[in-house]
Amino acid sequence: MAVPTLPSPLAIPSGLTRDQLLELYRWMRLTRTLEERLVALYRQTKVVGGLFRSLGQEACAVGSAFALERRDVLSPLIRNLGSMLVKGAEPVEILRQYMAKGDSPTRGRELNIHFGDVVDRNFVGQISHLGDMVPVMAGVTLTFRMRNEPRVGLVYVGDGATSTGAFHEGINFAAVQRCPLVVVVENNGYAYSTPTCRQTLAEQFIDKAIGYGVPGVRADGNDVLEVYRVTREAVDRARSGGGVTLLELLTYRRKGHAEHDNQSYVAPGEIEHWAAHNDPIDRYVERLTGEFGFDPEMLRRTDDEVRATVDEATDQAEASPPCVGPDALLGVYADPPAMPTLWYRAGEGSAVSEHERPASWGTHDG
Amino acid sequence: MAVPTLPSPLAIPSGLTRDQLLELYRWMRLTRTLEERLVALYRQTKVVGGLFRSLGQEACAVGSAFALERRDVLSPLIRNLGSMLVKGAEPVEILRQYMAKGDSPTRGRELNIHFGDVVDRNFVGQISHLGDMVPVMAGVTLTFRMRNEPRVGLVYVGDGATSTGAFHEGINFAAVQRCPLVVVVENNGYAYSTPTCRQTLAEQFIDKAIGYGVPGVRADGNDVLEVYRVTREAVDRARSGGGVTLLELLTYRRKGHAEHDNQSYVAPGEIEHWAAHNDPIDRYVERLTGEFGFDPEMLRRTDDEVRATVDEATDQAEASPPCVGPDALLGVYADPPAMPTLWYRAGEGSAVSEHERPASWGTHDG
Amino acid sequence: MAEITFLEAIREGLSEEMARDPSVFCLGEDIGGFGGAFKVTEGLQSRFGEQRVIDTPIAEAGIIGAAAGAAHYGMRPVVEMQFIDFVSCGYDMLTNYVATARYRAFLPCPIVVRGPSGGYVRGGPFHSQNPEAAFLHTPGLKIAYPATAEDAKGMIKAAIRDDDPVLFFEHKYLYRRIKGTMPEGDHVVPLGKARVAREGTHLSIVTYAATVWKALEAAEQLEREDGLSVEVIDLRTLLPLDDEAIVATVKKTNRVLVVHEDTVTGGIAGEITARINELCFEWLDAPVRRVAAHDVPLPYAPPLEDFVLPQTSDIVRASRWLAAY
Amino acid sequence: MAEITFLEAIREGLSEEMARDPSVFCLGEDIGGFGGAFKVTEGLQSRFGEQRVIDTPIAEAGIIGAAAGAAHYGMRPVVEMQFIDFVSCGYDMLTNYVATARYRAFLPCPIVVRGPSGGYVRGGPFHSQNPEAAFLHTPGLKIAYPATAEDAKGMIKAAIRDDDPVLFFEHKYLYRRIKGTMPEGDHVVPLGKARVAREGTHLSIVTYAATVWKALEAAEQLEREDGLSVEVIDLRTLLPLDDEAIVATVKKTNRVLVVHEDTVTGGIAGEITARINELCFEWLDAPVRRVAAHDVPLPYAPPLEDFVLPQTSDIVRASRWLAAY
Ligand SMILES: Cc1ncc(C[n+]2csc(CCOP(=O)(O)OP(=O)(O)O)c2C)c(N)n1
Ligand SMILES: Cc1ncc(C[n+]2csc(CCOP(=O)(O)OP(=O)(O)O)c2C)c(N)n1
Ligand SMILES: [Mg+2]
Ligand SMILES: [Mg+2]
Repeated sequence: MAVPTLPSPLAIPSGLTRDQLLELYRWMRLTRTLEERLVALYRQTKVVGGLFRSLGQEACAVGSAFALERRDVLSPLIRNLGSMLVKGAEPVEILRQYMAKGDSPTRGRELNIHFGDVVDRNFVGQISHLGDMVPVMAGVTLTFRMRNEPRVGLVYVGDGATSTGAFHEGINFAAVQRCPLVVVVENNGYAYSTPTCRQTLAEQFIDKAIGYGVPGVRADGNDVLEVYRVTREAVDRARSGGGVTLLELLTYRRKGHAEHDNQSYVAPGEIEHWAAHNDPIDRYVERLTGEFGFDPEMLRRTDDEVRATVDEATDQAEASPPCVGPDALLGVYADPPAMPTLWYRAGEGSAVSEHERPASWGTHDG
Repeated sequence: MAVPTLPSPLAIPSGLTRDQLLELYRWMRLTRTLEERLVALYRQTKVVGGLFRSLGQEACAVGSAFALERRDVLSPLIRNLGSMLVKGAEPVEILRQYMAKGDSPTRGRELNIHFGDVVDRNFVGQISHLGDMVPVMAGVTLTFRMRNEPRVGLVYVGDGATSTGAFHEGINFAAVQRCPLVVVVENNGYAYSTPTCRQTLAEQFIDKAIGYGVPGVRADGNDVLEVYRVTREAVDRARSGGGVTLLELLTYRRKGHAEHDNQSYVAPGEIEHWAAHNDPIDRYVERLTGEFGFDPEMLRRTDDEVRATVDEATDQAEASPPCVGPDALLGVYADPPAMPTLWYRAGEGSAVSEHERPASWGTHDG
Repeated sequence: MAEITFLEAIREGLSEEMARDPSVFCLGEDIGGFGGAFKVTEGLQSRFGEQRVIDTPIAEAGIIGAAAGAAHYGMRPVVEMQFIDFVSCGYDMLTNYVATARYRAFLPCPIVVRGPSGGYVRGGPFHSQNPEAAFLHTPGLKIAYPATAEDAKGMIKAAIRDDDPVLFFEHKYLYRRIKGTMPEGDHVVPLGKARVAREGTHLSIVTYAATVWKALEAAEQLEREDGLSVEVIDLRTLLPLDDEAIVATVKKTNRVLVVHEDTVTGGIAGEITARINELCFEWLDAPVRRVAAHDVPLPYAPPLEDFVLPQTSDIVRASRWLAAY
Repeated sequence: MAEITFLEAIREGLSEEMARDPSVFCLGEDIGGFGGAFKVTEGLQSRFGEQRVIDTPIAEAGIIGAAAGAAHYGMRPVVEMQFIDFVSCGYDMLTNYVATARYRAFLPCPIVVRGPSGGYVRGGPFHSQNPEAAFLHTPGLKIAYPATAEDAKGMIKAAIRDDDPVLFFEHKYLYRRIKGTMPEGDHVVPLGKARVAREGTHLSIVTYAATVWKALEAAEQLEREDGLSVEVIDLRTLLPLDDEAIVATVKKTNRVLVVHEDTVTGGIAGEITARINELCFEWLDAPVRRVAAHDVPLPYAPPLEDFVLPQTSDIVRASRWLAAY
């Protein structure tokens, strides 16, 4: 095996360290391995509900989230499992969510990766209604601007979600209020079965930037270092008072909208082409082992660690307890903390009164 | 008085005839005179509800609507009284609406100029919720495209209304569906008290056009001939399959949002400046009597005719009958044609059953 | 004739109406070549062409508004919400523009807004909703919510032919679980008429959609185990409500249980209770009682969803209480 | 202390809360220097600065969503709808994102969405609405609708301090017509508690907002002309409803008239009737009856609006019917 040549530090872009280069690899690998594990569990019918993949889009999620600090706030979508991992989400949390476990982050109320943590790790639980997270993140970052906190926010929208009124109202509000917000359009070519040409007549999504009076930057979404670079620039601009940036990351959705979708609407060979010639992990491995002189052995070791991590998380998640029916009545409001059981259920295992509302359940004071 | 020099036909822009030049003047004058009459009636408390002026914006409304044919569909807003007149709305209809008369176009259900006629004159009754007419007009024009009818639509939005999700969803839908629709942003500097700089960070509203993949054209909204020219171009493009155009007409709202608004938020002198130096009618009169050699006498005669028309319409409207309570229960649905009177009103002048639903009340067949 | 599913029945209704009337067309997200998230419109685009089965951008307010505009000019658009949960994005357009069009401006607005609704499918809070009650106090709208395959076909056809806007709810739990044999010929089920799903004499269960089937299950169990004769009324149309049918069953059994899947607070059962109160209070031998979902957003984990939603056993318990009253 | 109007009372409540708690801020259309379409926020920007009284673009979903985001990070935003009719544009954001935030993701979301509502002002179909019923089946929201100046101040303060999202309806007919003298000190009126607006023994009128005043008018007339003693309950909060207060008055008078300005079909009276049925059916000497608006979009012409909306004379007639039952 060729002796790796020590690269000159200059050769590493965006001032990243070698450890960070490896970290980026690890996050992408973890994303893919974890999703593959979810597929296995899905086939074993251990996953409740649909399974959403980000295969081939890992660089968008990982590279962009990597440009944020812990205090910064991320608003992920269904293709951004990788972003959540970078932001501190634990594999076991993801697995428990997908398996609807009683100790999952949402206690079984919400599905898949619809969960968040605004107290410590700073990512916000998404809802299904596309576009809605943009106004919400405008408000999060408005707060930082009002309180002069050097924190920024990053929100993703898909190519399809750009057609929603909520996206428009949110980015316009953020722009005019000069909120420290990065809006990332993750353009993966499809909205469910709908190709981008049926979603907009614009040639590129950054053409929308000028209409909001904000800078627009387009980048190769399958080049994790490029994604990091452009996002980092936008994040720095936001942090220094430069307001909103619209980023467009070009990538490709290699799996169906969800696991059940057979992608009948995709031109033959298209998926295979991207898999063979434009896989974000393959491309990054090439650069790591080539240009940056990483020992392939090192990457293999990382792969093994990742697999071990996922194995362990899987065992933990499988051992997790299921949800308990009456818990469903807790925490709709801070006050009252629980809803009463309906009259005809009297004495039918309604143990609501026994439950305490955990202090963490969405009150400011803790 | 200087003898007018006969102009060479070439001197008349956009292939307009001299009669049409005069017509444009007449529509602007009629708009202003009619609104002034409404102010008088408002002060006499004969107007029910608020009064909305288009003083200083008459060229936008008249010049753009003048580019449409009778078969084309117009969607006016509150500043587009002039457009409605051009499209065939009668002064007496406007007056009856404002006075909530029983024979007003909406039979007293809706206020001011919120009325339409899709059977013959082809303008659509607006609702208050800003932005909503854009998707509606996308659908109207989608129909023309589907049926291969050479008809186009024109919809207005204010500078403020461009911030709504409905505007975004509607223009994007129309663009991607290549609907024959002209979207006019009538930029009069304010949305109620909010200046444009608080509405968007974009430098101009046509900067939004590229984001929808459609042509954007900006024009002096107080030059009626220029408004006609750019609108006519957009209309021709739409009619010949060229799809959506976004027009921005620059003008200024010289009166408050409604008659009650004292415009405390306007910089001193701003209104006076526009009134003195950029009144669309004054500017047009100058060109008519100058460049186009119209005899001022002729214009004065037109003014007199207009005043006579408005006087007559006012007498008619004042003589119109008021609304009759029980009519309120008619025509919510085609079937049933009337809602029953509530139980405690039994025998309290509910004459609903006596009423027939006029065939014209919103059924295709008539 | 062969049995077809609830879902196929809707597709059959759509395609018959599109064949019958060239002004009928469909628009929605992914409804074209893909045939929609649940495949309700599968095959329609290849049969009727891209002009009449239109894939739209993700913009519920936009496409509902566009449908209204087309309807003003002689078309009869059928809009699909990928999940009915997303109709909330078109709430303004529906309640303010569409519902008032005829009344305020004499504009014809014959549109149908349809989509998969309802829970019992582990869909979580945003893919399981029953938003019907939110439109109940909107004069100008009609609301249809069929429970059988026969009604699904007959009512979608009636909805399309109706001269006013109709919200058409399709319970996704029923899509493939419920089958029926379609009557021959032009099978149209008029809106506004309820259906006696089961005759009975001791008490009445007034309900609609998926819980019709749970009510029938409960009725059988009550007959078997308690010798109770339970009448089940399937409302079918929620706006306008069929007062006659409601009053008839109350006068017959004098005991009423209203059952629905929506939350108990603010659900349609309140309106029904008020009407019974007004129209036949004297005939009541017991209070009208409600069986419905608990007042929480619908959670996703099976034990939670099962606990929140009304189950057959709940209807049985409530019926016993009512019969013994 | 001097009397102030209903509108001034709200302004006083807002400005006291902004002074007390730096996390409280206002956002909405034209609320800054202009002070809002009805001048509710007049003077607040000059007192608290542009950072805390923010003029927004015209984007109801956008500003409600932004308020939610700010609330997640420790703020207590108060959003003004220029007219409450425009809250329909934020319906998705409110019912799906805001209302479920705590339940689905343990996100704190203490926001207030307030604005002028209601008719009797010749505002027509889009400036007179009472959309409260559309939010009644949305667990996670609270709905406040005061009728007196004292409550307007005390309840806006309670709404701002509440840890959950509150819809706060301000009836524009009351803005300048109703006056009150504010109690000294930190005057907070807890949400969820109804008020006995008038004691009575023969029958009860359960109502809220503007019709509280019509009910009181009717009660006086009925006392004068018929010697009837009518109790009037002002619900004040519609979600959660004060069942105790409702049951108490039913048990006291045994006859109930529910009055509201919203349309009869789908209005909140249905829910109230159902609860009375469930909680104190045995105490009813007569059916619960409703006086409300006719089921049409609210027309603008005075004779039409007057005919559609419930009037004092309607309440009088209905009360006589109920008393004679
Ligand atoms: C308002 C709304 N309408 C419809 C849907 C249904 N839906 C879920 S995902 C999806 C496609 C999203 O495409 P895109 O925004 O490109 O994101 P991607 O899945 O490609 O990452 C649709 C239509 C939704 N979730 N929200
Ligand atoms: C969705 C919506 N939000 C708020 C309003 C209240 N409103 C009526 S007119 C207006 C300002 C409109 O400004 P612009 O669009 O510039 O039109 P202009 O009055 O200047 O012609 C506002 C905020 C409304 N009608 N609709
Ligand atoms: Mg996509
Ligand atoms: Mg303007």
